[in-house]
Amino acid sequence: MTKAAVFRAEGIGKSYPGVRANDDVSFSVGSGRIHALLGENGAGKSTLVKMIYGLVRPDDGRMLLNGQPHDPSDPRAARAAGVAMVFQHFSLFDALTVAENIALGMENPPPRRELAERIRKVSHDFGLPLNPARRVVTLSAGERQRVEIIRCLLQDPRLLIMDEPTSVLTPQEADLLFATLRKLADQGTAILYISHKLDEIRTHCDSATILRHGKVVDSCNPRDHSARELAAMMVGGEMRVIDRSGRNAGDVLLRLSNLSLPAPTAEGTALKNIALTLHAGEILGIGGVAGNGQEELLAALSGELRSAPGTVVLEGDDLGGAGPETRRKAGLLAAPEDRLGHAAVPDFSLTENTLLTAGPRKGLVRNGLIDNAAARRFAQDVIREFDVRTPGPHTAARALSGGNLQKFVIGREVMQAPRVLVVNQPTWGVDAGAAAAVRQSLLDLARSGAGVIVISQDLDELIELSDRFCALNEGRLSDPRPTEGLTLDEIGLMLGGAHGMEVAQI
Amino acid sequence: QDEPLKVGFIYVGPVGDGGWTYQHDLGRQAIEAEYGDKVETTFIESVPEGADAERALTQLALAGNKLIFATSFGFMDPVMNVAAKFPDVKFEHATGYKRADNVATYDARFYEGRAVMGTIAGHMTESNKIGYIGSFPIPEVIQGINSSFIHARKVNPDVEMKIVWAYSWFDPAKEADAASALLAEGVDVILQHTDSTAPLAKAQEAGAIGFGQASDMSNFAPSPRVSSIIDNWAPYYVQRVGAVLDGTWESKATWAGINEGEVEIGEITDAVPADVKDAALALKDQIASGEYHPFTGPLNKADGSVWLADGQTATDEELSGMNFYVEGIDAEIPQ
Amino acid sequence: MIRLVPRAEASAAWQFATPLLAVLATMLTGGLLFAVMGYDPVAAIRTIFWDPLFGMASSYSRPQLLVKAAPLILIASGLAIGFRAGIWNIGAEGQYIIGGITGAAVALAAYPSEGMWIFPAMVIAGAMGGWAWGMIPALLRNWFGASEILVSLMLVYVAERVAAWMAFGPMKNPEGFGFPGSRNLQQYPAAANPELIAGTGAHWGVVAAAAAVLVTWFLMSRHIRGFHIRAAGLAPRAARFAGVRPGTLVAFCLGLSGAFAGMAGLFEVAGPAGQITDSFGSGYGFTAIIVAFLGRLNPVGILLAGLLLALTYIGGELAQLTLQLPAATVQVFQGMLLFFLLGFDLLTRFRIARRITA
Amino acid sequence: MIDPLSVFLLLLAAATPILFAALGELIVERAGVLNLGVEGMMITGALAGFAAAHATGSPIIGFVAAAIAGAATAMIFAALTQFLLANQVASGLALTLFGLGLAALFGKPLEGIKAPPMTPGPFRVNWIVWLGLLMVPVVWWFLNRTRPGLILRGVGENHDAAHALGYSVRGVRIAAIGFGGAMAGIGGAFISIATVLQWTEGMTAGAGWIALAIVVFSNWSAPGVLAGAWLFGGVTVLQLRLQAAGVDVPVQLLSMAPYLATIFVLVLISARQKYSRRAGGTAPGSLGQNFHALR
Ligand SMILES: Nc1ncnc2c1ncn2[C@@H]1O[C@H](COP(=O)(O)OP(=O)(O)OP(=O)(O)O)[C@@H](O)[C@H]1O
Ligand SMILES: Nc1ncnc2c1ncn2[C@@H]1O[C@H](COP(=O)(O)OP(=O)(O)OP(=O)(O)O)[C@@H](O)[C@H]1O
Ligand SMILES: [Mg+2]
Ligand SMILES: [Mg+2]
Repeated sequence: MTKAAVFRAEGIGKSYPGVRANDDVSFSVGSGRIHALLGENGAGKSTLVKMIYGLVRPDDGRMLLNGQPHDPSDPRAARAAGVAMVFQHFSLFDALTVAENIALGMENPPPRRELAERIRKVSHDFGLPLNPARRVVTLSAGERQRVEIIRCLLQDPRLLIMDEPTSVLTPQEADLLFATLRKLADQGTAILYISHKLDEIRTHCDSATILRHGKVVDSCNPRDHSARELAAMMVGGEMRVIDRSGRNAGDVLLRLSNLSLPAPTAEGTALKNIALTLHAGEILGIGGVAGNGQEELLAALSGELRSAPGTVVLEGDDLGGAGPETRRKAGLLAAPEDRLGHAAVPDFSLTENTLLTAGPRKGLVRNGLIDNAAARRFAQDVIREFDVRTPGPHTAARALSGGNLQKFVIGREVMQAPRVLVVNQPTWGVDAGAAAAVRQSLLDLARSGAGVIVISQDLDELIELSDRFCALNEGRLSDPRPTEGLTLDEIGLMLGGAHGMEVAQI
Repeated sequence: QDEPLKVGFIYVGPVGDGGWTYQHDLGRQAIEAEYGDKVETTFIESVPEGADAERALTQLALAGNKLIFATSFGFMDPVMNVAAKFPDVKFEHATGYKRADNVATYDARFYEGRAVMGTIAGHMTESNKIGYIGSFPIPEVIQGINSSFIHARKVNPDVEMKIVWAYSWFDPAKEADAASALLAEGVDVILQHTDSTAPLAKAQEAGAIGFGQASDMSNFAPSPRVSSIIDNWAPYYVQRVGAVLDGTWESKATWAGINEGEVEIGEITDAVPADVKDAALALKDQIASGEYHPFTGPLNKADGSVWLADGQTATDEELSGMNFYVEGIDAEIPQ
Repeated sequence: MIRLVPRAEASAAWQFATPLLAVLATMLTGGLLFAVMGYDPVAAIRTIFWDPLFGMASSYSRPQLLVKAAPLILIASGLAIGFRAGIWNIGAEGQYIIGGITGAAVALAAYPSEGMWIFPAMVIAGAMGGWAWGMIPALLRNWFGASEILVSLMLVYVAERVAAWMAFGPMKNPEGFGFPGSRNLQQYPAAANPELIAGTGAHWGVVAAAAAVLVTWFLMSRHIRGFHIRAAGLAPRAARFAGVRPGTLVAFCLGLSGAFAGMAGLFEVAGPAGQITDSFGSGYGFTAIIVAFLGRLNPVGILLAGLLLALTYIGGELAQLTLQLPAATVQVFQGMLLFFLLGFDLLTRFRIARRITA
Repeated sequence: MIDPLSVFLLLLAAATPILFAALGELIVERAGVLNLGVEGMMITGALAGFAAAHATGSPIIGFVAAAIAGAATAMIFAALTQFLLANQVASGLALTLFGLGLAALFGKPLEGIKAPPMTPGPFRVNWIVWLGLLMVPVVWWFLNRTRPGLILRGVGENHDAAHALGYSVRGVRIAAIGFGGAMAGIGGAFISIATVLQWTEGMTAGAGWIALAIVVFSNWSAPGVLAGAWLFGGVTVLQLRLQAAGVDVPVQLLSMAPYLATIFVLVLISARQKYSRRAGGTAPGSLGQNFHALR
């Protein structure tokens, strides 16, 4: 079981103004092992791996790679030493081709033709086919992930770091990824793996180090623990149990019929003949591989994209041609997946961010005039009710951690008492504690008689929350099925035909 | 010893434009050279026409200048406005037509010099095509085109004139392009009523000739610059300052030419054959002595109608509003 | 080692301090430059910054500050709104020219009738002219995705040619002896925009500039539309999510800034400038871009920046007059002022900190 | 009646100053920086180039000096935007103002002097014109076929990602800004040394702004820049050529033609992109945004 440690951290510390992001962190990763880093949002995981990759210099401690001192001055030095990394947020260049993106991530890329050849070969060998000449903008999230991974693989890394790589992947894509990682590990590479998906870690990782507030609080073999136990280690206390009780399906609230829209952008997906009904007190889950029309469906519901009259009807109100404001007034609210830049303006304060959606329903805007005091009060209410950890409503949205901003965004919509709330990826990149809170708030909203549509790629989440389930595939929505009794395999079948899936089998 | 007489100037361009404003500034320097301590001159350069001109004029007046030269047509209304507010300050406005008790106007008969240029051009052209780069279609420029054409035709009946409007007084790149266009059309002599040396530079490349404009542009002598038409404001300025000093200044319209030295013909270089040079100088002398008027009939307008009968000369009124080409110029004045 | 640490919120104290610092630094370096060029630096600085306000002829130059600043402030107020939304109208100069032309056209068509309606109609026509010229890049962007930066800039050159065409052709003063240029509207009482109170410099354009500052301040800080504009500039998708239609916003911003610029042109042609000439555009539209940035795209800042720039213009003229400083020094000076302001601006957004070391 | 070859030879020269400046700005913008100070850098180059050519009698040295002066002016912009993180639009405008003023001041002693002669190149077309044409494939090759070019595009496309991969965003951008300044300087010097043969204040007369427009027009590609410069130069030359030929044309309208043509073609290109749904090919992703890395 014990193989030689490829990487070892000893007493690593790093301070940011006002934050001790890492404090006396020590751990090691052995050759051929997949080692998990666990921790809440802001626990210091990303900071730690950035130090290994040379993006950030540690304040204290030392690192060893293959027994040699490891103190990279920049990522190129780290790459030269055999470290490769896939970032939490994609670090890809949209307008460049796959080959160019990969070339940028390598120290000494071969000439163009040879590089393209190697990309084809390696991607084929690992079952991750890629066309080197495609521009990255045209790729789906899963394909982008492949670009990042191939970029690492081509360098034969000794240590491969993956910071939340699966948050945008389908289960099948995630499985594919783990198969790839396992292959790599078998070739002797050490892998450092960060994820908030505890089940995934339990099934695939060999060991884990748990961080809390920048300190190592525990280490374990995740296979020996339940997800609940792992979560408890992370937060240092018991996890809240999700309460699904007390909901009854009532009258039809929202009816979509014949909703068709052309793709809004060159990379977008057209919506084709979408039809569904949503009842009061019901949560409808919509699954599917990213890039199959999720964003477009949310936009068509929020009013960012307008459709023909009669396609969107809320409690008898025809909202098809209405814009976001009218829809909000009528009670149809939405929370898009991209927190920074879509659901919130990064440089605005939280107070200002309430004005983005809550103006009409909360009386923050009257006759076009902004009531700043009311907006601040509402922001404070959201912060308090949803346990948003922030100095106060004057803080800029970008200064919040992902999980806290997500709680704020969901809270802002939920506290407007919508008739129908549509959310996309409500717990993307959010730690277990915050995710539980967000899910509970959606259940509570439904219990109060509202309808909720949850669009997600996290099937566990959909099964946990929704009463009925349907799949979105290339802009088409399947017929809904009651979630009760539905198995993961059956869901996989519903999602079947999603692009890339067939070739994805190894 | 009295306080020196303060004399102010406002210029439309920078004194370093090497053309229009540069020549006015030479005139200012001539005043200082002539009167020494008795005068004190100041100038404000690059003053846009309109409101800024009015302010610059007012500030000159407030600063105690008793004689102010405004050296661009566009300063006309500002001069009239400011002059009304400062009755004891005397104003001189170049190229305009509005006067008051304390506002005089002055201009130069550039068309006299153009007649000499036209004569040289008519002789020198081998392709019988002369190019003319115009700035804006205003009477002053049209006078120049007509005058040079008439005199080129006179010595060479086969001459044609090609006209290009640059719509700028000073845009070297544009002027260069205009010159190139003319050269490509087969022109081998270029006259210009724009201020940069770019047309001369282009002429040099193509082995054509041209003339200095506003200033001597003697850098390009002996060829392509074979002569030049020079605005020399010094005599007028010196005289008008003198008039203020001895109390004889009065408002009037002055339109001076070769005779008064206001329009100078720059040295005619050896690139021009001696007989041509003599012919040109003879014409110059005839104009200077008043023996000959460059616009003497018989002359028809381009539309064929009679303008001046045989022996009749154009009046100043006709000239200052000139808006037609003479017969033989095959073009339209843009409107 | 020194490094920069971003501030959570822009520092209010530094926002006031940096412009002062910038002016001081400009004075210092400018003084140095003057000394090198052989001028008395103290006299030069005093002439540029002090004399227009408090010097001998200041009773004349102080009102002139308003005359010079008004069009800058009016145009910059409109531009700043678009800039906040990420819509780059750099063709205000063209909108200014066209506004002047359309406004003057009303007056020239009405000439010589006297009527109370003439001046208001001119204001409307000027605003509409600028609006229409601004709508060209807006529509081309909305319909075809053409860059408004390029289109609005190209339209400046087109507008300049239109002005020349008007001055030489359709609008030429029939009593002007064939010389280019329209009638002088100052001499046509029904159309003139004279000083409202003698000796103050305040004409209707100054009033409009003041109103523009108030209106834009209100719009940007109190009205939801201003909120949407700011949101669109910072995060376009979020703005769309909030209900902003990008095309409408583009049309609104370009139209509004065009209308402001057009009005500025009208007030200028009916007042200080007096007539349409081939050189009617005098660079206000471009300088206003600088004013907008110097004022941090903030209405009150723009008011101060417009006055400051007017001061350097008028002080620069004075310095030419009294010290024979070349006109180009004013340009150098304004450039330096902007450099320093931009440089010091760093302090409002970042803190200087010593590197934390173990 | 008007022979196309002659128009073409004319437009070659007419397009050269804007071609140089626009190729330089292309590199700057591909690195994600918007420098509106092209006019300021051109005029500095025009003056410095002229001064050096006059002092040494060698136009070649003049062009080298112009490149250095243009790059040096650009460094002010680089310092402001890359170190002091100042707004790029405003910094560029300030640079234009400053450059025009400074050149006018320092140019005073050089007024009225003639530049040394240049020996013409092949087809009696100036060597610099040929150099400009050569720079088009060079810039294209650099951007699309070399690793530094790839890094530069990466930096312009997504500076956060480039930083995360260990590339020096600031270093790349400063180098690009310097190159842009040098090219603008050469473009300006072409006007003073090769076209007008004299120094005069304000002699670039707006060429820098046209160059900026052409970069947008080119859709950020080197061949596009050439097309834009030729189109602009071509329409300018053609309208003058039509006038010279005495063709009865509405001159007023024709003088607007280069600008209207630029707008027209831009609209065509934009519309094709918008409606053909072809992905990519628009402005660099990080254009105009400043980058500040935290360590
Ligand atoms: N550049 C920075 N400047 C200041 N503080 C920072 C910086 N980067 C991270 N931090 C802070 O350091 C702490 C650790 O952040 P880090 O990104 O490592 O967390 P994480 O465990 O990766 O969280 P998540 O699960 O949300 O990705 C947080 O409090 C964060 O706000
Ligand atoms: N270093 C490289 N490795 C692999 N492929 C490359 C590399 N550089 C370019 N390619 C790809 O080769 C193909 C041709 O590239 P090319 O440079 O011609 O693109 P382009 O878009 O036409 O360039 P431009 O925008 O300058 O016109 C493209 O698919 C490009 O992405
Ligand atoms: Mg992280
Ligand atoms: Mg390409």
